[in-house]
Amino acid sequence: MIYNIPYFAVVALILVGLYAVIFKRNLIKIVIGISLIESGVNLFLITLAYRQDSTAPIYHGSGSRIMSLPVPHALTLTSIVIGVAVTALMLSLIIHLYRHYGTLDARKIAEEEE
Amino acid sequence: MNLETVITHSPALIVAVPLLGAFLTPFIGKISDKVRNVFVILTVGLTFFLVYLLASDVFANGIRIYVFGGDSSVIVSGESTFAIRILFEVDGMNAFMAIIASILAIASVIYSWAYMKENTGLDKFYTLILLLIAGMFGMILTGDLFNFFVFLEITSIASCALIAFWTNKGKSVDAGFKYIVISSIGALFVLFAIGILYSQYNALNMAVLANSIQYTFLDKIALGLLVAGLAMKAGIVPMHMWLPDAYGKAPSTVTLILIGATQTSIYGVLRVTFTLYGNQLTSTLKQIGNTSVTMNWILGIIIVALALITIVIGVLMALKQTDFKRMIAFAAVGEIGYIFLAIGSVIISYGQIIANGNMDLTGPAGMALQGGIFHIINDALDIGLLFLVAGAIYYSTKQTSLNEMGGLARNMKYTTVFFIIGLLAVAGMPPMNGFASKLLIYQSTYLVNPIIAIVAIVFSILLLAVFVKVFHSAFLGPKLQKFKDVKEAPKSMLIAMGVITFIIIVFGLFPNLVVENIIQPAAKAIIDHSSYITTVMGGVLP
Amino acid sequence: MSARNVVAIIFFVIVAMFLVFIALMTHPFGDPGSAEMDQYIIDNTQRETGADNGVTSVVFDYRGFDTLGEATILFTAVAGVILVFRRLQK
Amino acid sequence: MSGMSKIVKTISNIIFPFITIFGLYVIAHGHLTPGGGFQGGAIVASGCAMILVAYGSLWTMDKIKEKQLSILESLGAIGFIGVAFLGLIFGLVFFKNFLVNQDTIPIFNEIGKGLSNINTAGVLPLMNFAVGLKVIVGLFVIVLVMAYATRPNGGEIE
Repeated sequence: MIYNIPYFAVVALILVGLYAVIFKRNLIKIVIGISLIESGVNLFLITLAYRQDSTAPIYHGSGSRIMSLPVPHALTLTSIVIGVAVTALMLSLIIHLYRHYGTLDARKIAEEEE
Repeated sequence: MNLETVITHSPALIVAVPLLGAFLTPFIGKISDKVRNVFVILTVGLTFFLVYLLASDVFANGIRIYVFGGDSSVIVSGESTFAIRILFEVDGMNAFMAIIASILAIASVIYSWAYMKENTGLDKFYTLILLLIAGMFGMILTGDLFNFFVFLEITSIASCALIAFWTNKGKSVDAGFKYIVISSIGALFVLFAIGILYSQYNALNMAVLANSIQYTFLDKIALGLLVAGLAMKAGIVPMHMWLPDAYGKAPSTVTLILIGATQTSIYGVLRVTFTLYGNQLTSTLKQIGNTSVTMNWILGIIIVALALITIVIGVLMALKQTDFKRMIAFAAVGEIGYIFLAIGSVIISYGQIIANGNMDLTGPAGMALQGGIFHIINDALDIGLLFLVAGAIYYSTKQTSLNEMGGLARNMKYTTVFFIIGLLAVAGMPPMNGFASKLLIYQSTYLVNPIIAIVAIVFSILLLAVFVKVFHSAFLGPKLQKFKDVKEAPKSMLIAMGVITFIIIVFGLFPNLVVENIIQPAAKAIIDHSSYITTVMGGVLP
Repeated sequence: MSARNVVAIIFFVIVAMFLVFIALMTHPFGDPGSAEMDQYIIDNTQRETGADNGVTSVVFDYRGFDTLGEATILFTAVAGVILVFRRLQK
Repeated sequence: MSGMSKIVKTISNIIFPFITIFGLYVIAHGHLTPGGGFQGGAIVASGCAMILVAYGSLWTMDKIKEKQLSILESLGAIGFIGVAFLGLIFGLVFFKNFLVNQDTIPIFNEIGKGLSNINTAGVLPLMNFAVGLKVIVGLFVIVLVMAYATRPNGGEIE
């Protein structure tokens, strides 16, 4: 149980993000929510990599020790870059929406005609 | 370099060629617009040719594997077998989806030549189109779950930017934003599920995972997350709201490829349920008296219920739309419902197919599977053709509102013919391809529950009514004064529509030929998960 | 409270429940049950790829195709951002 | 966004080379130490973003156009996929690490033994450089375009 605390951090991050996405109307807050979910998932992946008393999977001088798993590190790296790309594109679209409608409220934008 | 070498490397090349084309487009664009357009069409044409080679080989000789950077698909060490490298595994289903994607891709780039001519930023537009095509092929061909996620994100990001192409219209930017929000949340669900599966089995390869899957509680949650995430991208009902906006506001040529991306998500659902979880899909959850509640039954019931709601909402919303493209988009929602209806009824009666170990496609479940898979390609072609017609009308008249149109048949003869064929095909009328697949779906769902089949038939007829109304108001009637100078669409657009129409008519005239040569291999491949696994594991199956 | 909110709250609660289940049932932190694939990579990264850094050997060699996709995603985002902010008139 | 005060500009000028060198070090030693193309690229791009903030987007856009940057980024991407294609030509499989474990081409062909021997790991350093170039330019161009487009009375780029 005590060893599962990192997973509860994951759950907390994802739930906070999901809350923002579902219940908030402000577009920027929705983007923040998605970034939070993403951080949660990244944290989950990186948590899976850890082994008790392990070092980073990099050979540096002395012989073999316990090393943490390298694949989740690689997956997290990929996932972080994907997150950057998604966030950049979403923010660009928000800039356009704000310029066009003068508001960041998702519901007001939905009510507008064209 | 002989043909055999090309076929061996074609799974990698099908993805790499559009990618290289996309990276080269900024350079080619410096020379001139015409050279760039020709370059893009040649790139997609080369991809089409490679898909043709690969598909004909796969249909003839069975599953093909391509391992990136290595020689063997798996490594056996001690008692465990695992796949370290990413590999592409192409079976009948993958080849079938690749055919759909390549047809849509080539039609789209030919259509773009004239349709997008008057816009700025075309270098980036073509770059993104090629990236979208590459992402679609990557999703289709890959045999690795995380790789699937990466290509899922490529398609999401590229299509989001393309949906928002006309940035002066606020609504199209809004549609792009909605799309990226929904699809990135869906993709994160998928990534989370991948993490769960990795944590238990220490594998990312689909075949290795399918071999070792135990069906623990975590696996069930992962299945739920995977199906939910992919269904979000496929546009099934609770999450369908992005689809009409995105389809309706994007340029028609983008919509055509978006349909392909949506179908690819549907393929993902099929692959996950039948291959990844195929071993244990019929496992019993709970025993109540004599009847046992099985996993596939619950999953199937949920999917069928959602599919029925999707059909109803799609068709009813299509009835009240006044915007041409938006109306077709709702019809597309309905059509996706038909595909999921077939998939759901296959999952319900999955036990019949795998009974006695022989892959029986003649029973109701087999028919539903064939109908569903056949409907995937028919939906792509029919809805795609209607969107191209809508795009042609928009190009000539700058109108999308149905109230403003009228009498277009006199000026746009070919377009009218294409529209008639498209509407008959979508509504599932006898001489067209839509009839062949919908008939299979009706027959099979009737055996599951007659009411489902009746609802499906009624709403299909309603769909016909919708489009007949459109046909009447937009194409027939007196020539309007404001449309007196309207010309027929340019040649490149007519060619693209003609290609799709030709395929629709061929499929409609010879449905048996298509079913025997393309659909049945795909259907067999998707339910035959054991040979999918054995091919990767090199025959070391326990 | 609108019907939409009720549905949203139900959805939220269900997801929360499943997430807590996941947190409770995943293997204990620091003790991955099976790690044959990763152990193979750790043992063979120097011999097969020549790299001391196991993560880089996974990123660029064993799962190099993922990295191509990742680089493509960044390329796509750049193209998308430039497309969105382009000048609309010729 | 116009530039900031003279103090900020001077400090940025002084720090920028150090950030760049550190980023390039991280890229070059990607196969030996923690880091690699993405991480080092992000470091260099953050240095470029600092210059952008200090001098303002107008000044930066005047010095370097996003079109040139876009071409540079394509070059990085082509370099990466080009190495993968070279694997197809020399190693008979896409993404084959064809430089390691051979003696004909003496570049990066040795096997790592720990203790930072940079001449190891085959195509990995080449891919690190290609990705590094791509990430530097890619992240910088995103920041540049967004900053330029959100300036008070601006809107579009060319």
